[in-house]
Order: sequence, then C-alpha cells, then structure tokens
Amino acid sequence: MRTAATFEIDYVQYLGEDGRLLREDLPDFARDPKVLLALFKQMLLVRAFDTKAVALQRTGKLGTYASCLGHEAAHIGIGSAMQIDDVLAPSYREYGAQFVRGVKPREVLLYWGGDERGNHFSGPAHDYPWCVPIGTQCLHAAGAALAFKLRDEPRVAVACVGDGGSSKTDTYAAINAAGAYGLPFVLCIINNQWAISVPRKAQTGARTLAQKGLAGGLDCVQVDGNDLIAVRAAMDHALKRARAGHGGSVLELVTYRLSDHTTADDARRYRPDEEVKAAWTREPLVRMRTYLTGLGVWSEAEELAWREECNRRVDEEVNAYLAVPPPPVTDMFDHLYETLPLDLAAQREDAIEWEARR
Amino acid sequence: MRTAATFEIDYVQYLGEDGRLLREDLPDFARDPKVLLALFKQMLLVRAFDTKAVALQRTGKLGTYASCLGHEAAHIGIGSAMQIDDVLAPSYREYGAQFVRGVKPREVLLYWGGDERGNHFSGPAHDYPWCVPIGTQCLHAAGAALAFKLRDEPRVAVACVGDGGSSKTDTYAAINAAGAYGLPFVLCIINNQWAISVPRKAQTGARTLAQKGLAGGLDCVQVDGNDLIAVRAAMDHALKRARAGHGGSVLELVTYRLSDHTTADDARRYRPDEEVKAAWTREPLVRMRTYLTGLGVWSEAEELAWREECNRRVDEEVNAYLAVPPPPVTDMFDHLYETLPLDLAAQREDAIEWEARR
Amino acid sequence: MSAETTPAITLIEAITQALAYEMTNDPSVLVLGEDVGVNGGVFRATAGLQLRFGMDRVLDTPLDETTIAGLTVGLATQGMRPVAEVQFDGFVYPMLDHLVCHAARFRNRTRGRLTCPMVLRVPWGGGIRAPEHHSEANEAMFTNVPGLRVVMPSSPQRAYGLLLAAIRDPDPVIYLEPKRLYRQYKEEVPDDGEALPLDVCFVLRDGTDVTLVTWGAQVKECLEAAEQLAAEGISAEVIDVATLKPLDFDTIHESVRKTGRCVIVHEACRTAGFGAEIAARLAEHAMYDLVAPVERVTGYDVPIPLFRLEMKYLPSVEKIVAAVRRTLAVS
Amino acid sequence: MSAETTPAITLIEAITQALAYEMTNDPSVLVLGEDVGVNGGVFRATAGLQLRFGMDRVLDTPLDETTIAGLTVGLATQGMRPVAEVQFDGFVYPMLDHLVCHAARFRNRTRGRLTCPMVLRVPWGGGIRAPEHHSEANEAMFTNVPGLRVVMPSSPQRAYGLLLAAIRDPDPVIYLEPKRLYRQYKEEVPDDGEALPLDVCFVLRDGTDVTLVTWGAQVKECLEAAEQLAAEGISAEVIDVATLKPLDFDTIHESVRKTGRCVIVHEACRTAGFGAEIAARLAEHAMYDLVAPVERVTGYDVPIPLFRLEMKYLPSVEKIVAAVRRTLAVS
Ligand SMILES: Cc1ncc(C[n+]2csc(CCOP(=O)(O)OP(=O)(O)O)c2C)c(N)n1
Ligand SMILES: Cc1ncc(C[n+]2csc(CCOP(=O)(O)OP(=O)(O)O)c2C)c(N)n1
Ligand SMILES: [Mg+2]
Ligand SMILES: [Mg+2]
Repeated sequence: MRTAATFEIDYVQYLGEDGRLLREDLPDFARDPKVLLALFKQMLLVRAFDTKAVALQRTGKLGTYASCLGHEAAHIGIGSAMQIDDVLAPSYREYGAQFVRGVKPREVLLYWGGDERGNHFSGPAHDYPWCVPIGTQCLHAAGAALAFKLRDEPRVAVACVGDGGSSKTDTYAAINAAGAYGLPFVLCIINNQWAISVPRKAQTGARTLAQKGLAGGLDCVQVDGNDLIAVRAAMDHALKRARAGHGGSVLELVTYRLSDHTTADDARRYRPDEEVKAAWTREPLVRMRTYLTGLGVWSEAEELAWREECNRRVDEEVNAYLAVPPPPVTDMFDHLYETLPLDLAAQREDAIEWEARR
Repeated sequence: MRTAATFEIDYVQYLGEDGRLLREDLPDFARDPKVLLALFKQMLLVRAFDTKAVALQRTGKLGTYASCLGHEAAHIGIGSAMQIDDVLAPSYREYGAQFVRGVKPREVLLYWGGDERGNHFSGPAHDYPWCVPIGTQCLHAAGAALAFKLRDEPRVAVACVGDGGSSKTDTYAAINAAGAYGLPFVLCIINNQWAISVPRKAQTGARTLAQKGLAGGLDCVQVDGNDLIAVRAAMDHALKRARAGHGGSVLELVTYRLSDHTTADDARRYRPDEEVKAAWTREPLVRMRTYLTGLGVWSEAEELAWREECNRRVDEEVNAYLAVPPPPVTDMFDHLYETLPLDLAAQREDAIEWEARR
Repeated sequence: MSAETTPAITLIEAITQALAYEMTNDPSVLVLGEDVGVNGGVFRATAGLQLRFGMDRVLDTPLDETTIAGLTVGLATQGMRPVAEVQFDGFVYPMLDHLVCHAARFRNRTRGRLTCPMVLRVPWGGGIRAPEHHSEANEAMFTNVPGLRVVMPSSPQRAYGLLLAAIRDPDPVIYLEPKRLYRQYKEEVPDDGEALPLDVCFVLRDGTDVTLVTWGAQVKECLEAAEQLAAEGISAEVIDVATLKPLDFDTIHESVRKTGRCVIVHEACRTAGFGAEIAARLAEHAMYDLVAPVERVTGYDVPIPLFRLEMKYLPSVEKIVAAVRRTLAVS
Repeated sequence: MSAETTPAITLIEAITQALAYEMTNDPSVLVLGEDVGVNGGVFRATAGLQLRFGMDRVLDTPLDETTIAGLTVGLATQGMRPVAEVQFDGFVYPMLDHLVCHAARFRNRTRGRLTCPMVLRVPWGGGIRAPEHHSEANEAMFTNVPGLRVVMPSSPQRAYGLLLAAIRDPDPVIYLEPKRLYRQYKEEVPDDGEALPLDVCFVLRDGTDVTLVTWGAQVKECLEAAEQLAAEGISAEVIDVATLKPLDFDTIHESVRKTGRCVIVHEACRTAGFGAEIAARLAEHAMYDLVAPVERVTGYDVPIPLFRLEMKYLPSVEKIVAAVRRTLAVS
C-alpha cells in the first residue's frame, strides 16, 4: 500500500494555565516584559469595556450585544500582530483586535446601539465592518488578499470566524481560494467551544478545526487561544509566511466563551455550570497576570490603578456614545448609491415629509 | 512542540498500466475472473454507448452531451459495488454506474435530448436524477444518508462529483455534515484532471483531493480510478464501513477525461495533445483487457463478438429513444405540484389553446 | 374543544403546538436547524420538542444554511417530512440555490418519481429592534419561483392551521413567520389538528369603501387603520393574503369589485415587492372596477435600517390611513 | 469613426470589445470566473483577454459560485473593479447571499467608507436548446434588492455602451446578457469608449396605438410584432427597458399617455416577474391614461422546460400580436 500524503498539525502553547512557562524557546517579542505588559493592559481594558457594554444592554441603553469575555488573549494576540496596512475581517466579537487597530469603543456601542455610523469607525479605513452573516467575511478577506497579491502589495488579510462558523460553506470556500491562488491570507478560527447552543463536537467530525485548512493545502496549526504568547507567536509566524508570498494559514485558537452567546441568549439553558466553572480556571487574564507578577513587572496595586483608568476611559466612551443624536431619516437613502436614483429621490422626499409631520 | 493530530492518506492500486498485478493481496471478488469479466464487458458496453451518443449529437439528433470516455473503470466500479437499496446521487456523466443499476441508455438519451422524462428512469426509484448544478447532489446524498441513519436502515448514499466540483461549497458542506452526524455516506471525487478548461492544480492548493475529507473527519483514500479492481475494492471497503455505522468516506478516483468536456466544448483550445496522448496509455480498458487475456478468460475474437453485441444493444436503445414522441404541452404544468393551483390551471388552458392554433 | 380547556397562546406557541401535533401524528415529520434542539430555537419555536420526541426527531445542524437546505431536500426526497428552521430572514439567501433548483423542481424534473414535501420556517421581518440582517422582508424573492408555495400567518390561529397545512402539503412550502407578532397577543388555538387551506386569502374585516390588502405584520396595522377610518365613517375591508403563492386573486378581486379602491400594504421594499403582483393583476383584471388608482404603502427601496431608524422605514397606521384618504379624494 | 473602419460585430463580440476597452483604460478592472482564461469563457466573451492582458487581469476561479461572488466583493471593496462572470443564469443562486447582504450594502453599511464597484455578468434566458439550468430568466430576483443596479442589453451597441457604464459605475451592477441574442445578428459598434446611461429606457420604435414594454431577448420579438401590426395599420411603440433597476418609469408613462394601451412582454415566469412592477406603476400612476387593461405576455409560472418544449413556454410574436389585438378590441 502506497501512501498518497501525510499531515501533521502542531499545537502551540507557551504559558500553562498556572502562569508558568512551558517552553524555553520564547519568541523574541515575549522576551521583553514591557511588550507583554502593554498587551496585558489592553486585555484588561477590553474586559472593562465588555462588562460595561453588557450593563448598558441590561439597562436598555444598548441593543443586543455580543460579549467577548474570555477571548481577550485571542483578540489582542491577533490585532497586535497585524500591521496597519493589513486588513482585518472580523465577525462581530473581536473588539480587542479592533481596539488595537484604532477602532473606538464608542463606535462598537454605536453599532450595537442600532446605528450604521458605528461602521464608519476610526480603525483603518480598509478594515471590514462587523459581519453578521457567519463566515462571509472569510471570502471578503480572501478577495482582499487576492487584490494584494495582484497588486504586489506586502499586505495580509486576516479573517476571524468561530467554531460554528468553521462549518460555514463560505469559510471552506475562502480556504480553498487561498490555497488555489496562494494568497496572503490568515484564517483565525476562534474555537470558543460553542456556537450559541451547539457544542464544538456537534459541528464536525474533525478532530481539530485547524485541519480544515488541509482541505485547501494551507498551513495548519492549533493554538492555545488563552495563551497570549502562543496566539501572538502563531500569528507572527503566519503573517510573516503570508507576507513573504508563501501562502495562507489556518490557526485554530482554542478558547472558551465565558459569557452568554449574546445578551439575547441564556446559556444556562444548554450549558452545564461545571463546564463554565472549569473554563474560568483556564481563562487568559489569570495566567498572564501570574506570569507578569512573577517576572516582577506587575503588582496588585498597579492592577487596581490600571483598572480604575480603564473604567474612566470606558465611561468616557460610553458618554460619547450616549451623546450621539439619532441620524436624520435621510440617512437611509443617502449612502445606498453614490448618486441617488430618481425614483428613490421621490421616496426620500416622502420620508422627509412624514418626518416633518411627526 | 506538541502534535495536535496526524493523518495519512493511502493510495490504492492493484493493476498497473501494463495490465500486470502490482499486489498479491487481491480482494475476494477479484479472485473470480468471471466477476471481472462481467464488469469488463460492462465497461465495453458503456464505451459503445458513449461513442454512439457523441455521434448522435454531431448529427443533430441529441442536444449537448457529456461524454464518459475514460471514466469506465470509475463508473462501473462505483455502480457495481452498490446495493440496489443504496442511493446513487450522480453528477451528469456517470452512465456506467447508472446502467449497472438499471437505468436504460434510451433514458440517458432522452434527458440529453431535451426531455424531462429521461429522469423518470428504470433505475432504482430512489436514485437521484442527473444533477447539473455542480456539487449540489452531494448534499442531497448526505440528506438521504441522514434519513437512512434516522430510520436505522442499512443503506448507504453515494455521491459522485468531479475534481472541479470538489471546490464547490456544497461538496464541503456534505463532507462536514457526514462527519458531524456520522452518516453512511460515500463521496466519490472523480478526478479526471479537468473541469472544462481549468486543470486540477488550479482548483485547489491541496496535494490530494482525497484530503478534503479530513476537513470533516471522514475516512480518506486516493484510488487509481483507471483500475477497476482498485475502485471496486475501495468502494467495497467504504460501503461496508458506512453500512456498519462507522461513518463516511471520501474516495478520490484519479482518472482522465479523454473527451471534450461536453459536445459543446473544444478541448484543443486549452489542453495539450501530448497530455491526452499520454492519458490514453493509462486508460482503463487496455489494462483490464491485458489482464483478462493473460488470465485466459478473454480473447480478441470474444471481444469482437461482444462489441458487435454492444453495438446491437446500443442501436436498439437509440431507436427506442428516437421513437419517443415529444411530450404534450401540458407536461410542463402537470408535474410541478401534486395538485395544480388555480391560477396555473388558467395558464395551462392558455397553453392548450395556443397548441390548438399551431 | 371548549374555551375552558383551550388556554390562549401566542403565535410562536401556536407554531410549537402545530409542530408537536404533527410530530405526534406523523413519524416522518422531523425538525432541523441551528439551535433547535436543547435550546429550542432562538425564538423558542421548538422549545421542548427534543425532550419530547427525541434526538432523532429534532436535530441541531452544523452552522451552515446551505447544509440545512441541502440536507432538507435530501431528507424530503427520501420519504421524510422535514421542517427546517433558518434562524433569521437575513440568512436565507444561501438556501435559495437548493430551494429554487431542487426543492421546487424535483417533482417536475423526475415527473413525480421524487418529490420534496418540506417546510422551511423563516422568522421574518422587522420591528423588533434586532441587529443587522435580522429584520428582512424578502418574500418577493420566493414568489417568482415556480414550484414553491409561500405562506405567511398573521395570527396564532392561522399560524397553527397554516403550518399544519404546510407540513402536510406534498410540495415545498416557505413558511414566513412575522417575528413582530410572535408574542404580540394571545388567542385561543384549539389543538385539534385542523389545517387551514393553503390557497385562499382571509377577509378579516368587511368593508365597502376601500380594500386593504396585506400580509404578515402589517395585518395588525391595517386592522388598526380600518378602525380609525371607521371612526370617520370610512368602511375598509381588510384582506390577509396569507398564501402569497399561489395567489387567491379571486378574493381580492371580489372585494375590489365591491369597494372600487385598493391599498396594498407590505413592509418589503416597494419596487418588485409582492405588492406589485397584486397591483398588476388589478391593472389587468379590475380596471373597470377601480374608481381610484391603486396605492402601495410599503417599505422604501433601501435595506431596512438598523433600529434607530427602522420604524421610519416601516409602513405605519398613519401612512395607511393617508393612502386610503388619497384614494377617497379621487372622483 | 467611419463605417469603413467599424466592422459589424455580434452582441457577444461587443461585450468582449467593451471589456478590452475598459481593461486598457483602467488598470483596476479585472475579469474573473470559471473558464474565462485560456478558454475565453464558455460563450467566448473573454476570448483573447488573458493573452492580451495577462494572468493577473483575467483569472480562472475554482468551481464555486459562492467563491466567485465573495472574492469579487473582497476585490471591489479593496480598490479593484472586478467584472465577474457566472457561466449560466441557473448558477447564480449561490451568489445571492454575497450580492444581497454585502455587494448591495457595503456603501450603506459603512456610510461610504467601503464601496463595491463590481459587475456580475450573467448569460441569461432561454431559447438556445441548452441543458437544464442553462435557460433561466431570473431577473426579478435582483430587482427587489436595494443597492443593486440591474441591466440587460438587447443589441450589440447597447451591450457595449451599457457594459462600459456598468463597469464605470461606482456601485454593483448585475448585467444580464440574453444568450439568444449573442450571435443572432451583427451591428456596427464603434470602439469609442462611449457609455450609455444606466437609468433610461430606450424607445426603439415610435408608435401611437399601443406601447410594448420589454427587455432582453423579447425586444426582437416585440419589434417583429410591431412590424406585423404595422402591416395591419396598427402603430406600436416599442420600449426596451434596458435598465430594470432603477426603473425609468417616466419614459414608459409618457408613452402610455400617448398610446393609452400597454402590453408588457418578458420571458420570465409571470407571477412576481418584473413585469408586475411596471404594471403596478401603471395602475398607480397611469390609470387615467389607459383605455384598456394592461396585458402581460410572459413565460408560464413553471420552470422553463427542457428544449423539446421550451419554445412553447416562451412568449412568441403571435402571442404578442394577440395581446395587442385584445387591448385594441377594448373600448
Ligand atoms: C449565516 C448565519 N446564520 C446564523 C446566524 C445566527 N448566529 C449568530 S452567531 C451564531 C453562532 C456562531 O457561533 P461561532 O461561529 O462559534 O461564533 P461565536 O459566536 O461562538 O463567536 C449563529 C448561529 C448568523 N449570524 N449568520
Ligand atoms: C454550479 C455550477 N457552476 C457551473 C457549471 C458549469 N459547468 C458544468 S460542468 C463544469 C465543470 C465540472 O468539472 P468537474 O467537476 O471536474 O467534473 P467533470 O465535468 O470533469 O466530470 C462546469 C463549470 C455548473 N454545471 N454548475
Ligand atoms: Mg463559538
Ligand atoms: Mg473534472
């Protein structure tokens, strides 16, 4: 019997759940505690934002909101590894990655507050907006990567998708296209174990989600998604490979959704408490805090001070969000086409007229 | 570095291009020359049919027709391994598999002759008709397999798709569903190297097409699709596994499209002559003929006689096809819904009236 | 069944009740979709069904609408009666290929050898302050597709009866559920297994001056408008189309013969919305009955805005009343 | 350019000519699709382009329409002007999700930050004895989608001018090509880069008794019908809608004001076909201009049959003439 092909998928982890280093071969960036510290502070800021956003929804000041609780290492790892010229195609949860790229918390709130203007955000103008139809952003990223390749630009397109989204046909299509054209494309499958109520094991018979990349001949790796160092290292590697013209990668970032799916969901209906409790012992902040404290670059006092600063910043953003007046009724007409077609102009007039009567 | 997963894909081949056995471990069925002979005769019959069908198109007696030249081992191997209760979901080219299951050549001709009645064929009533939208049949087969599993029936659904079709999202979706539910599903990717003018290597960056199954955790194998024994053995194995409840498989059957894509295509525009010439040396009939002749169960005289018989049978089918009168105009209305909706009844009357005026 | 033993239920509960009734009576009926199992669906339409009927009758699917559509066609063509759920109207587009090319055509393609008795349940339309892609009125897309039936209930009772009919129908049915009405009010819905016909419009209110033709969430607005108009002495007939395809134009025509005026109301975009078909049939067949031009009160030709503006996009009682007044001002 | 230097070309050659013109003048224009490269497309629309402009401007795609649609949106939102080809009308359904949810909405969603200047070329319609799924008239599906433009040429000259306009348009355009006309006749088409407007209907023949409104392949049938009618002394005006969305209703209305009669002709299924929108606008705005009911001559509400019956499904000159006679018999 001849063998047609063999494959091996690595698992990347540096930091244990207890905050101890598991490996000696730290990547360069991680040898500088200041770099890690800055990233850790970003993770804390995202968490402060997230807590506040959920509270806003509960008090009726925000629409449905998708929490990022527990995803901080994955999101900050992705965002911080990218260059500004790269393109990020997020799903609807990767605020950490976006903040690092310049998106403001007030813009996230505006979007979930029912206002398209949140998508006209302060991040890179070429970044994609939040994407609700699961997985479709992966193909947009592949298309962006194709544009970069055709124009010979040293840029990479990065798409984020969930474990659920890894079943989506668009995700497979993006993997296939990236392999066929050798695109500078990195797909981050953020496996938080749940797609609303459907557990990871019900999505697919595949042992890892990383191996979906084999279907397209991409580089595949599974990463501890709660380990910031691992995420960042895997991203650095994938981005470098892509930028050098060596093609696309699939990174499975294994993490856990510590929150409900969104504020419209009640995870207690389908998810055992013990599982959530166990997941809290593996969450990304604790281990990083332990590690940095062990290195002597972080302390409880510093954390308290920083948390206060986070809350101050978040409050400022919330206030800015709440102060945004609703858009004029004409807003729904004025951005659909570059020039308003005639028959739509009449409808616009009608809307203005009804507005005047209110 | 830990390894998350490893995979190995086997290549199955028994008969060399020169007709010599490459392995001693012949599967049981192949130890009986009579069995092989019967299958070989089927392959010859399909080729006779195919030649005639192309001629019919050239003389204006048939619409566009998709030839199966060179696919005889793959098609007969698939069809002959299946049980009647299994479901076949073909694309548009697998006549060999269908003939073995009872579909009549006249029905194939009727379909390509522009008449839906060709799909009301003599094969198993549960088999799917020819499927033009590439890949969609794979999901129908997966759905059929799901029905079998839910009803606890020992049946398997087999889908055929091309190398081009292996890029289709529906094909990926079927692989994913088969893995997620552990379905009795066998996907035959018939890799004939071309999807119209697009070569295999432009479809995907994957080294093998078999490995697409890894994305869903299916059993994957690459098979010499010109080797009837290999195809049949791989099918037997996959069907047995599926029937026993052990889940789905992907078989990549490596073969070559010796014809134009369809009679509407001119492959000389995009395909080098030498490649085709080389492919003829590997085609499935020659090696089988050599092998059987070597075994002493076949001779030139027998072949001549059988070819004559094939032509006689094919002519009979062609005549039967040509004798089918066109359907009445009401035919387009009478099978759309079980009961004709009122407003459609009025349109039906209108069509009858216009028919009367002709 | 007496009123005492029939508690009033919401539209979404009526859907659950119909599903449970039919699953009890027909073992080939099964439910599939994202989160329809333990979670009972994002709107709770399938709440409790998995517990009651088992994992083999209520299946969570992988997260892919193409998969749901394709598996459903496969199941239906092999003797099952699948009722598939898509989570929101905005996620139905990847299903169109299998619906248009296969579900709608298997019977015709195979001359009746293979049929496709399936239902696709689609939570439909706006007005619930939902995120992007969760508020779409895309019914027109299905109504030009031969071989489909397109149904939309507008009350708990009709939801129950029409869903039973949809499941029992031997051909594919797109069953659109106005989310805005899911929990808006309750009604007694006897669990008697009585289906409603899939080819008639329902005249919900008799009137003589104008005909309001509508479906889904706007039924309520039209009834309210009729109430307001009645206070001014204007008598509006209200028709719930309910089954858009095939269309029972006779009922609409009969009403317009009587009233001479017609206002068509729907929340989908106006241009090439299904209201156009109704207006077109009036133009073809009711020209001499009409004493005023047909009016359409619809969503604008823009994507329904996120929720800060969505109510300004949707038709309203005031807009309906104003349109009726315009038709009355004529002649 | 003089007639001597402008050889007459077919509609499909006019498309190739427009693609080549724009690729020469705008380096951001690229072509992608299945078999568009070496093979020049299954209809030869892109014949020679890869040789002329290189592999980076003319890309074969993997065999998946979702992929083509999604990549095209990605390319267009990042500064390219992709012209995508789908091989046949019947394979467009898997593209709808990206067209409806993304191509049509990126500008609106991001308030102009990201835009999607793309063209999807779709060989469209029946009458060429093609296999199943190769003959569909599904234009209505696109016309209810806000944010899209929907265009259909009916002559080599209009094919050239409208395709240039479509490529240059800053928003997504669905460009439907009537296959039946691809090689039906030739016309001189100067390669002057002159685009035609994307928001007007073309009056192809002036008339006073009846207005024939149509698009695509039926333009030819309507012109033939008008010719036959002229022989009987009946004067038919023929309008090629050309751009279905946004619809230039003014031109149609002006004609109907003059003629008082309107017959709408299209090969798509009747119910909820785009003809319904035109009839609806007439019912709303032209009631007092019409002296006879609007008529629609269309395909039946069934999938277009395989080719042994397809001509019996399609509208014909005789059916158009008969409809005109009916409108003239009135009043
Ligand atoms: C095409 C589509 N189908 C369904 C949904 C509804 N939906 C929103 S999030 C979600 C689950 C996503 O799970 P996963 O991909 O694992 O991402 P996570 O939310 O866990 O980050 C579903 C089904 C959607 N948004 N888009
Ligand atoms: C969805 C879809 N897109 C495009 C086509 C047109 N088409 C017909 S066959 C074909 C190539 C198929 O190649 P492959 O899958 O390798 O199968 P083969 O014809 O080689 O057997 C294409 C593009 C189609 N039938 N369906
Ligand atoms: Mg998840
Ligand atoms: Mg092939």
